[in-house]
Amino acid sequence: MFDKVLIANRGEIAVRIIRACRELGIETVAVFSDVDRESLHVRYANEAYYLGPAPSRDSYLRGDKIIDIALKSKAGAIHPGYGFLAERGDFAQQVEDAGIVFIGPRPSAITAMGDKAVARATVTAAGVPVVPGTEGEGNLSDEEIMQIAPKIGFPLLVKATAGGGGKGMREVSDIEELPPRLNAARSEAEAAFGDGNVYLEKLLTNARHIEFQILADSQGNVIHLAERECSLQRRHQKLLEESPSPFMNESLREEMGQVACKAASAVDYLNAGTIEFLVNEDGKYYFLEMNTRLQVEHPVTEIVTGLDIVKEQIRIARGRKLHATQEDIQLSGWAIECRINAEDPYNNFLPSTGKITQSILPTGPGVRVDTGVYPGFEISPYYDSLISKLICWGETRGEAILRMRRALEEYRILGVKTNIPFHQNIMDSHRFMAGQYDTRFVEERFSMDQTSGKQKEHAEIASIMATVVAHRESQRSSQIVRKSERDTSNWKWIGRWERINR
Amino acid sequence: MFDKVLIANRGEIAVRIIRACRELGIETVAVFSDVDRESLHVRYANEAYYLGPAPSRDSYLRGDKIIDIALKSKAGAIHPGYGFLAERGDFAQQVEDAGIVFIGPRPSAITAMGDKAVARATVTAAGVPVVPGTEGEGNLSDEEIMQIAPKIGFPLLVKATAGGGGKGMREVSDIEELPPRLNAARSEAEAAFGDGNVYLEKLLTNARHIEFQILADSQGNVIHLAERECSLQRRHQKLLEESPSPFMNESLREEMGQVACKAASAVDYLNAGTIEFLVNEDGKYYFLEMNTRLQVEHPVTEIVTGLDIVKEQIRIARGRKLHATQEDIQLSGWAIECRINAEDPYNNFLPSTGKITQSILPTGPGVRVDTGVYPGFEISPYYDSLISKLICWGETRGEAILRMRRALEEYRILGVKTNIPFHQNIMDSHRFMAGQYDTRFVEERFSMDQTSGKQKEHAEIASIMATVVAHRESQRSSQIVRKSERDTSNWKWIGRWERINR
Amino acid sequence: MKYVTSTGDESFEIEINGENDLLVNGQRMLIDFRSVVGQSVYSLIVNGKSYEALVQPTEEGLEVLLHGQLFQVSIEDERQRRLRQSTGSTTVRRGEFHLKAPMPGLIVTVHVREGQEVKTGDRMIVLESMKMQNEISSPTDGTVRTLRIKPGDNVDQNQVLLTLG
Amino acid sequence: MKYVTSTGDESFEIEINGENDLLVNGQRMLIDFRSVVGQSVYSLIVNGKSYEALVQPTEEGLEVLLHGQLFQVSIEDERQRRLRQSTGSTTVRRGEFHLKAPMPGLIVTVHVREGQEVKTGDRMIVLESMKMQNEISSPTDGTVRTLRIKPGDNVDQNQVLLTLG
Repeated sequence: MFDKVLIANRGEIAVRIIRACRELGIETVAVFSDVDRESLHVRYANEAYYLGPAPSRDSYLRGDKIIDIALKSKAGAIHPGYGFLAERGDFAQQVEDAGIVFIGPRPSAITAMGDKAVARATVTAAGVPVVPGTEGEGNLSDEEIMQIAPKIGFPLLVKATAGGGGKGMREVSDIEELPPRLNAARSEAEAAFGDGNVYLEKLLTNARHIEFQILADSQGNVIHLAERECSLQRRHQKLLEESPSPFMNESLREEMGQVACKAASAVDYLNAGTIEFLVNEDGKYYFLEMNTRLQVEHPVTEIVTGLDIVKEQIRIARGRKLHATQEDIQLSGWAIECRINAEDPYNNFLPSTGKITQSILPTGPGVRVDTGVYPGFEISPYYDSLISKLICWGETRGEAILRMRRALEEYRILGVKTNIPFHQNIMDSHRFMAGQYDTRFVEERFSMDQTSGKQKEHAEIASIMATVVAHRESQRSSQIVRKSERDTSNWKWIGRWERINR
Repeated sequence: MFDKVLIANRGEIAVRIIRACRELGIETVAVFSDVDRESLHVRYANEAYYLGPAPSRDSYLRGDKIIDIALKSKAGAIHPGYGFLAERGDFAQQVEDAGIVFIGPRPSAITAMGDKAVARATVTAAGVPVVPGTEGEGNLSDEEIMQIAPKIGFPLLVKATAGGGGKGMREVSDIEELPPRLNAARSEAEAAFGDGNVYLEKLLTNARHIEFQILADSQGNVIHLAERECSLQRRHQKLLEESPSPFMNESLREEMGQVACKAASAVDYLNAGTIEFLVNEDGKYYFLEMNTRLQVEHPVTEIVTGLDIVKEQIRIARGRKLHATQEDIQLSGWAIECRINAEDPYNNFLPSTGKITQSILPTGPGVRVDTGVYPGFEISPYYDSLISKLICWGETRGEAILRMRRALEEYRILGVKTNIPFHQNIMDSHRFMAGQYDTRFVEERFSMDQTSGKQKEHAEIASIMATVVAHRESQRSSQIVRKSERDTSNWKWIGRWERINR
Repeated sequence: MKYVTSTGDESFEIEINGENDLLVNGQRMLIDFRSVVGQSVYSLIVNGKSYEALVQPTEEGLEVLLHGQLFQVSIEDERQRRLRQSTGSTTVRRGEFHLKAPMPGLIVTVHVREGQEVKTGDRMIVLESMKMQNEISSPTDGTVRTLRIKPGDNVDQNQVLLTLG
Repeated sequence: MKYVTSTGDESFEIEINGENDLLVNGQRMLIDFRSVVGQSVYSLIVNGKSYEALVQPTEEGLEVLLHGQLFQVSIEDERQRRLRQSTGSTTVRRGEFHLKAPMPGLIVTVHVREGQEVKTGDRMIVLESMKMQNEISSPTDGTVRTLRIKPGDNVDQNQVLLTLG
């Protein structure tokens, strides 16, 4: 049985896994690229080894180097986190071949679920409903696709077979649009995954994205930890998750949970995984895909079930029996997670890079923060823009929302732009409060310019603060520069102030 | 019913109360002294008013000013927090006379429990066992005390009737010691509380300090939220608390819980309060005192019961019925709190003042931090040295300890000395891990110089790090100062480096 | 010193008479205003109300982030105002605008060509960074004067991508 | 540069040959060492092991706080060592020691008088601050030369309380 784990990842998830290992008394090995020497995962691990240059393909995707480091450092297991090598069946196989435990599913299950078309065919065979589309037909030509599309019906989605994170994905609203979108999807998929194969999927409108957390041990026990509501997305990127879902009821939960366990069993699943469904307004649900790894949003499930999913992963990988049965899983209260990204919600969610000069975390009752950054840390353009995950618990959904509101208001990150104001606006949205939202909510029915009763009062306060800042800065700079006259251009004056204050 | 609350306090507890109000949609009013304008409680509140100069007697103890501000700002209630005015029956009465709700017990209960002698007499009458001593006899002369002492037996404690926080308290091991100690206790009590009255109490050896959290509503319902173990003290100051107590069993909990409720009922108690007991090795317990306010260590109870005690306080003050019955209170897992103080555990726990230049909080699963400070905040000598409370939850006591260990290791506070290393040593102590400790443990059987297997390896690493730092600094300073020769005195050289780096 | 400060549809006359003494639209306000984290976080107490906001300079003026709302604030002092009124111009002349890369990355697509007229919000460039395709839109109406990049280029942060005139 | 570094009972010969290249008791070590929070927090990676510690100067040398253990480290370079060996002295001469107030507060008790001999750890002064009575002990053996305070005095941080010789 292993007592040292190499974490083949970076950022908040590497820190999360290191924490779980520490709390189990297991030694940890970090790996790092050129820009991550000072990252928290390197600082918190017992050992740390250099991987390569910043780009992922030269560092965190170098499975060969990572396996070498594991062997050299005598790590008995590798935890892949999410992203990077987490869903690469070939990597999992190489890890096993090197005599190292892969903390995740068997390579065969990763491969089966990794090919979207194979995954759909597999679960269909197991009797699990899937979104109508070209399931299991793989590698279709453009001609075949043009023929099949009208049978599925519009609107539909062209999706990359090897895809993920919205890449190689296009929406098509009628047959005219299909050829150019198909083309775009194929070339994006080719560029991103080296595989231009795509498939079609019916686009469900007013649908919710609901997923079930699965745990499976090596003794064949499979349980689910209920659902996560992930409909709050922008361009197929999740921004906020909650557990339970405001849409769910007990009987649907039980039914979908059983279906999720069945889907996992269909590929002889081991360790933690997630079955994603689309659910329409009538409660009809369709299998979307299986994520054969730890999810970003796992903390909301941890908080309402009381289980530590990463510790469970490690216990399972050590050959232990699940320490909870399905009957033991009881949901307590409500948890919401906001993904805090380095991006500007007022400017098309453009990513923001730079040094975090200050970070004051919200704390207190019911608040959890998972992060890999600290003041002085540089957000680089090489990896994703996730700064932290802010998770709030409440006895009720209402309490969780109110707590999230106060936590967002307390959170201060300086040096980069963040999407905290976006989440603040979501928490104030009446539709969100009522639980009335679907996967199109952010793009179609939400705006950052919502007017509230406080708007006018706040406009006055903002004006006063800006004016006093400008006044004091102009006085200070005139004292420093000893110019008899101020520049007449506002723009230049601000420019000068910026220079002075740099 | 009030919808605005004035918080007559500062620091972490003021922030804690503001958070509870926010999460209930209640407006908050902060008050602040000269040195607290930039404190978190001022920043987080909706309104903030200046009280006076830094010393407590000119600011946070100015009940008259605080009531004026409450009236002016139309706050319908005052929450006193702990310390300052929290246990002053006269203040609570003045608040009520001004037509403002006091979020706490009735003035009569505060007064009854505030006089230690009256408190002991009251609970004795209700059939609750008290530590043998001069209960209820009040205002004894030195002669009377000299006569009674041998009947109680040595060792014993001389305690100030109006006391708290270890002031006006002296241990006496035989009759010879009594006169000088009595004298010292009286003069300290006179200086601290303006009341030189003292009483005697038997000193229980190998005793644990265990307290029960009480909630009582205005409809006469009284429940307890189980116990907190508070034996880890230094000079009668609590340093670490846990819930449940490793010493407790279910039947003793039930019995002591009922006794605690009875003690509270004896003074017609309202709102949150705590009954403190001493428990000896045989499980015999004695009433020590009642704290008629929120305790510093309330979070451990919140975490294992799932109740938000501050919100409960506010609900009770609004006239609501308790929203849990005794049967609803189920303990889940284990919680430990470490008080992080600005004091030097390597130098007699001497308080440390100064600006906090950096603060990197431990986060992640099962970790809660309650604090009132942030980077840039100045720890002043005017108030207590509590920087924050670090609370960890685990499914078991073992998991909570392991989590606390990793959280303490992650915590970075720069600019002042802290007692984090003390807590790290406690977490590594075999006696603590085994739950074998009493109120004398820290003073009598614990040392900061414990040797561990890692000691030798760490000595080498520490030497390497220090040498490289010194080498680089000496190179850097020789470049800057361009001196051909280094000073021969190590001390001066470090002094120069300090000046350069200031 | 007198200022006219506007944000959105709102406009305020703000007169500053000493550190803490203001006239806002003729009404006197005593303020307690300071930077609290030593950077761009400011705390304001006025009439007992406590506010905290991020105040930062932009190329247009100042932006204030207050309770999750972003206010673009422009400020004119008396002298600037007289100048503008006497010359009769209603907007400040802007001259050329250099569109800079907000972060390092790879140019994926360029939607505009030199000489093309663009309106505020028009898509101009797709920049790949942080595993995302990021659309950069025109911040203003104008004409593309110089185009300094092409698809496939790697750009540094703040590198000028094109110039609008 | 060669150093002899000691902490507690342990002593190490450390030779620094360039930024990252050490000989520790004759054994070569390649290190990756840097300050990580821009202050006194340092991260060391050596032979793959990752350590983080607080390293701060004291009046005696340096102190290192590593995994909850505090190490008082004293460092001598070759030149200092030769000097010490040639003069035959085994301890560095200390001269006078000024005991300073670690924080502002009120002097409650003074346990010593001028001319009195004290040993390390002897109680000297009780200073009230932060609601606590704080005992200040002698950091060294010596004689009280000058006593600069009396009970009832308010003192500032770093104010000299007495001088030991």
